[in-house]
Amino acid sequence: MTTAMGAPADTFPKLLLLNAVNRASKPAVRMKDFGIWQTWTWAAVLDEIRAFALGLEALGLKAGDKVAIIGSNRPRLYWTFCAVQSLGAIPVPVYKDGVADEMVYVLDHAGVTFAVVEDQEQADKVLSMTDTLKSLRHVIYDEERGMRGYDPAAIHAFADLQADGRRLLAADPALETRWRERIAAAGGADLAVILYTSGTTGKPKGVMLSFDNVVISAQNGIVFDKLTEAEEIIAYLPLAWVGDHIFSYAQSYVAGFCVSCPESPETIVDDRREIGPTYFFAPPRVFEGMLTMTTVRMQDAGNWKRGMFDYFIEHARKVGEQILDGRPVALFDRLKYGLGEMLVYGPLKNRLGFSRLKVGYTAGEAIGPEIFRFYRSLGLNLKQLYGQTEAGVYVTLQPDGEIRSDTVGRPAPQVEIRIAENGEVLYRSPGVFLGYYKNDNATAETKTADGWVHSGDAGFFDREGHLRIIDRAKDVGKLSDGSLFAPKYIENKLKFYANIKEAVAVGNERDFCSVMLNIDLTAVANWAERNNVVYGSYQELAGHPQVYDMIEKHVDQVNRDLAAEPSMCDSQIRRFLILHKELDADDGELTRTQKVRRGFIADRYAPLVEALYDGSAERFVTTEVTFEDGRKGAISANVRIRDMKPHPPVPSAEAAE
Amino acid sequence: MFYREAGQFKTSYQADSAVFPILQDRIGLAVILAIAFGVIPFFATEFFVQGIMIPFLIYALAAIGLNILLGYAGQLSLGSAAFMGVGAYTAYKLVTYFPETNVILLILVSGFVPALIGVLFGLPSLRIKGLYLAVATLAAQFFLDWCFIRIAWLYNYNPSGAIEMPARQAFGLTLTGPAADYMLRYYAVLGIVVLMTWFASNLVHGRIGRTWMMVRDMDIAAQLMGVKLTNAKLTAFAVSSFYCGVAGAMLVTLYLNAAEPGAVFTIRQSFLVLFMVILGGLGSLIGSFFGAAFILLLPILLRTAAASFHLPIEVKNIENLQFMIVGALIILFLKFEPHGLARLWQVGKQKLRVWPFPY
Amino acid sequence: MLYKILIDPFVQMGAAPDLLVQAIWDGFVGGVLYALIALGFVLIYKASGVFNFAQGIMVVFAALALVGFHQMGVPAWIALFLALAVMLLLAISVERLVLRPLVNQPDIILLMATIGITYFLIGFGQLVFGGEPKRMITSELGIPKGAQDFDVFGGFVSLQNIDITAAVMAGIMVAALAWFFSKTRIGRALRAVADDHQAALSVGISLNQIWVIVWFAAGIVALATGIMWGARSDVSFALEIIALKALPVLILGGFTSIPGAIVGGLIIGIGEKIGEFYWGPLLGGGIESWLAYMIALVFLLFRPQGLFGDKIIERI
Amino acid sequence: MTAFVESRPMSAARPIEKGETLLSVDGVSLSFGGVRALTNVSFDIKKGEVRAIIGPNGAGKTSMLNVINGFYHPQQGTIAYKGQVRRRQKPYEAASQGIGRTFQNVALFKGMSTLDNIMAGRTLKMGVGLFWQLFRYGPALNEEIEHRKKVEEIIDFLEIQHIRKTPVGKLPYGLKKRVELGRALAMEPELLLLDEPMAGMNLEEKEDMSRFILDVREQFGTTIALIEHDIGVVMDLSDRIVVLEYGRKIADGSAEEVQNNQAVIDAYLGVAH
Repeated sequence: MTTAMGAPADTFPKLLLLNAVNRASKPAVRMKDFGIWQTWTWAAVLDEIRAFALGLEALGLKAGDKVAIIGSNRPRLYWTFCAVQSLGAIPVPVYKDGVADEMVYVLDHAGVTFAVVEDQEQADKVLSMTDTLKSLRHVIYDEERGMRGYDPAAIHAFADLQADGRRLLAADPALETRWRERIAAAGGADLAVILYTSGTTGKPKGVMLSFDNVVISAQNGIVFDKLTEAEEIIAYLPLAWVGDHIFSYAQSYVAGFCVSCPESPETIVDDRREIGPTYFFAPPRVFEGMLTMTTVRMQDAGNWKRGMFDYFIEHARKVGEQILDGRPVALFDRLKYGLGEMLVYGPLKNRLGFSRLKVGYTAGEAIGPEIFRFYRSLGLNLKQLYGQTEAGVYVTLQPDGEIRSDTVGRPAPQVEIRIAENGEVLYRSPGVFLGYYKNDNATAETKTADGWVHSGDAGFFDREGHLRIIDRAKDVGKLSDGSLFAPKYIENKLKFYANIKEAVAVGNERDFCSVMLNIDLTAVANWAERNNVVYGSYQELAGHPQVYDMIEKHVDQVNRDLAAEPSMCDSQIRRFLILHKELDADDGELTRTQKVRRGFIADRYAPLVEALYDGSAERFVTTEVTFEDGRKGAISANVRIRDMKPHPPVPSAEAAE
Repeated sequence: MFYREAGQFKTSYQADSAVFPILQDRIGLAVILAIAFGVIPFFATEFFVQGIMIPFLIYALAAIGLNILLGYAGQLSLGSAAFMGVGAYTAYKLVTYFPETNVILLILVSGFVPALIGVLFGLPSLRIKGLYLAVATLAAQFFLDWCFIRIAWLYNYNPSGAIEMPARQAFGLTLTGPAADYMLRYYAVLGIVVLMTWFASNLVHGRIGRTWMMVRDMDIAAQLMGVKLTNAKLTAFAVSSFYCGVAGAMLVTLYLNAAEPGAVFTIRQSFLVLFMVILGGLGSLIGSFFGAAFILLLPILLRTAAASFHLPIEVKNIENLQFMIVGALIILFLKFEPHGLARLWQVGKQKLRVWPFPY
Repeated sequence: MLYKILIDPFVQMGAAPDLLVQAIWDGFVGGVLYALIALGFVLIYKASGVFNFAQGIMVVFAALALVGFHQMGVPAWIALFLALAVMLLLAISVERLVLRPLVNQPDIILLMATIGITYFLIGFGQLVFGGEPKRMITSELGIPKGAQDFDVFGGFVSLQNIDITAAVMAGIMVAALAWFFSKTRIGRALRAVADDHQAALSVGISLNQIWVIVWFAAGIVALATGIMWGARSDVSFALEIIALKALPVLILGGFTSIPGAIVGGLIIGIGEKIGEFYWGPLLGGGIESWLAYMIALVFLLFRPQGLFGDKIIERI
Repeated sequence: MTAFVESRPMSAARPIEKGETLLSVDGVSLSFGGVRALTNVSFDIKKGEVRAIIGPNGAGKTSMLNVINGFYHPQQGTIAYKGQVRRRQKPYEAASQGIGRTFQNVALFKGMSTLDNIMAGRTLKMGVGLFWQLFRYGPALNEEIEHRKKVEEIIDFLEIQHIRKTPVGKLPYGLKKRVELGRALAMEPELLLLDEPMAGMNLEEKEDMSRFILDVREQFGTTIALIEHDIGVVMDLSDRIVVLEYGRKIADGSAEEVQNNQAVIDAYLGVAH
């Protein structure tokens, strides 16, 4: 990885220049627009980025300036990263569907001077914050629709800026030389990007990553999974998330593969199928969603077809993973699996868009083991990784052939890991961040002087040297009798059921464990239709006695599983309730990456938690909700609580299905 | 089930608007063509080629012709056989006058006369629609059929009133006349039908086909989009009659060798083609093939069934049964699947595409 | 040549008026039969909006049934009733199996369905009664034979008794239908159906019943037509082609008008006889097979709604 | 940063500059076999405006559009389009002069996909002949692709990408209306006639459609004449409003003027005549 001049390509602008030479006519980015996959080669991308960078410069963007990037996955927003970096300025991607308060905090904290936004909606959002954001000087938008009539002095079309850049370049060819010189002058140690973590508690923190952090991490991932420039990936995760930054931006530049951007949020599933990614990254939620969709759709299938589906899926469950891992499998089973591949697995993978998948990753939180195994049994090389923004993603990775659903793998290349005495995982690597932006206290709390980072997660290495993450270090607790209480473990078991969308377990320092559940509207509505359950609203469905009966069976099954594990036997669920509203990021109940904020929820639903432990059979509660447009309202409901009977401990380790 | 579309993405409009955008469909088509050109000639019996494949292809072309008019442009015609007849007699006259010319060329050229006459009888369609037009096309049927009997020039004053195909050549090979080799004929028919089906497919997928469908679906709106109904309908009549005409020309030159007066291009024949279109599928080219195959195979199947189950059915009653079955099927299809066998094919294909999910 | 076309035929007409009258009479009788087929058609079209292509084949089928029952040894009059029963059965089956499932479909679909019925009946009729031509049981039904000769313009014109009977029966049938439509409750309901389906329901008759009734009525007309026609020639499926002549009659008369059907039938019948007689030889004869359609075609271009039809106003 | 405060998007109701007269209807009367549909109606449509025609059921609104379209020919009166008085014009001629149209009861080509329906709107602008069409090659293919691009812009504009290849028969009503608007837009009309574009829509769909109509004018500079029953929508959208009742014009003017007109109030409250 060196430029023509022989210097290492340690920044993205340098990688761009390199790719524009070495892969000039290879596709770099695609977007489905106007009905077809519009494609830009690396040479074309260089031209676009250079024009935009020069336009930005003409508008007054200086080295060290912070540039907010707000919007969905579009080529121009990805180009903005590189254009901004080529000028020595720092891109700050922001979650686009964040509520205004959150966004204004980040933009203000980062002190952005420019904002590059997707469309009118985002532009309006930014414009509504101008009273607070004193440093903001210019807004640049990609989609021109509806943008007439805005002040042209402060608001610019992306294409217009590029046109400016091109005109300037035509007038003064030396501009390019100077631009290239500036790129050459930057180095790997420079600040590359600030990614704000959504944070389960407190205000978002700006993680400063250097070019080295990102480029070396990306390179390690590429080598680890033998990725090439021929990979196809689809970019659909938030730009502000480190995962997307590494997979859709950094690794594309380093490996030279093409990134495809979907046409619109409604068409992602179709677009993914069309592209057929070879390398795919998704949080467990996405895989859960696909499995739920599959289950729900198969319930509409005719009897024989569903029977065939279930039969072969059952067979895959038995031998699929062995075959994937190259372990010995009886010839007959192998043949049967081949038949299943023809009849079920192949078509299913095709529908999901995974026919060409070489390697897929899930990370962000633990995936339900059943879900994980389901995909792997189909022959998909799905793996887990454990990562953090502060680590430039990779902390551990699962090497091929050593895939377990309950571990996150071995330390990634160049990563050192140690377990603190309280069980917390600490790591040190070239990807480790520079520090939190304008927050030295937090930096000092997280990162030691010799470069070790506190992950905040509790875990241990098993006998094979794989890291197991139990939970957030501070979330692992104990029941009042002293036995272990790992809420996330229980929640994940519950969430395996398609009908259960979210679960929040409580029980720390209490006598027993209880859970609050969210039903999955798609799955349960479907179930309701088949069972002639009439309901008028989500709330009514959630409180329906028949729904409770159905969920009770799931909970009971989880208890049976827990009973089979000696350390978990005592934390069987004794009581549960179904929440009257969906947990929502807009209400602060979920993070932007859709993780439950357990502490917040416990406070917010304190009356319900109290009811779970005072023996009440039901409790009337009123909850404030935030609508999409920011207005607030309240909903109230009478929430019922069910008692469960714990199962006796099972001596055998074999958990029932 | 066999479809693996993941990863088949289009980066140009040309690819996106292709007639067969899915790779597996293109493979399927290639396989069918390979069988038609490469396998059937080497493994099929003379009866199969001469008695089934040749008439099947010819009638499929006629059905495509009527389908263009009825299925795409929405104009009902009960006179397809007459236009086939015009094509047949044109071909006969042409081979008489130009004995040395390539007979395949003459067959193709024969389509122009029916096209012209089709336009003539299509003129009423400018003022009348639907049911009324059906009656107008009957006028064509009876008038033209009468011409074939009464105008002696058409059958070269042959005292029997019949036309008998002389031996004619194309590329140095004898294709017509009783002595012609059936395999050569098969290739000639297959070549013409494949070529013309390809043309038809291009037409219906392009501007002209769209104009036809606009007239079919909502002629008022079509006018307000700037469609001249006159042009659209008359083009449909012309193209449709051209196709029927070429089919008719092939029928006498490459299949029957001869035509008795008033016996071939009758109203029954028109109905036969109409049924092929209805059962095969209105507005579908592949449906025209299905329809032709079905209508032609039905009597053979019935006979085989009667023979293999030793049913005491007389030959003439097999024909009667065939009438009844076709009649009943027409009604059943109109009720349950107005788009015919082609629709069943489409649904089946769609089922395979979304497999394992239900359609 | 122009002379031959434009003048000579009229000279002939003037020279032999008796032949002209004979031709008109022959055309008139043929026209009556066309009119009867068209009448059955109009009945169905008025009440159910179905363009019944099968009306012609119903004529053949009815006649075949009659002759067929007689051949099985059933006395003529009982065979007549049995044939009527067959037509009733047909009406019920058509309503059940064709009309009801296809309700609210476009006209053209219903037309194609009746072509389906046509084919079914051809197959079924031949299967049951045999395909060979049969003699109508004219005398058994008491239809007079022989002919009446009249002196006209110095020549003589021969009127077959059968033809006279046919004309009279046609007259009776039209009168009966007129009476049925205007005086009976069901008849009034049928007329209401043509205008407004809701109105018909309020009379207390279901649409399905009405369909059965009109198809049966059309079946009766078909039987009568079949007897008459069969008496003039043989009963065979060749009639099917001739029955299609009812279509140009309808174009002339309009699809919904009973008087239109009669007048249209007579015009076509007389027109094609005279055309064949005087102009046919110029063209080599046999122009009867298409002349009616050509007349209708020309007519369509100038008055698409027919002589008695309502003007079609296209609403957007 | 003061600049930002002033730079809000322009409000929908802001009147645009009055242009020259695009179409003028002068003393038009129309009857069907004695039934009067329109009686001596006169009004004009100016370039760039949104002109509404309102009135109770049977007031002759759709007949008025059909007259403008060339579908009906008035017995009396004249219609001048772009200053030219026209005589017995055919509908396709109106189309070729730049008059587009949607219908009260969606008149889409139901056997075709969304894409093909909108492509149908490009018919007038396409013309490669039969020869190249047979081969679907060369000019025919280039033409198809060139127009596909235009059509895709409209699909993008109307945000109907997800139904691009869906047969229109399967679409919900609101989307059908949107496709029909797209088909009319594909003609790149100068004058767009919309016959009840929001009939049968829910509030959200109406808002979307209103936004599209205003965007059409803003983006393409199209003059729009529309018939609509929802008075609220009409008042918000239109620059000027013609009110018809029993085929006669009873009022003409801005939303405010019309709202305060006694004859209009009577007509809408159903005062007996």
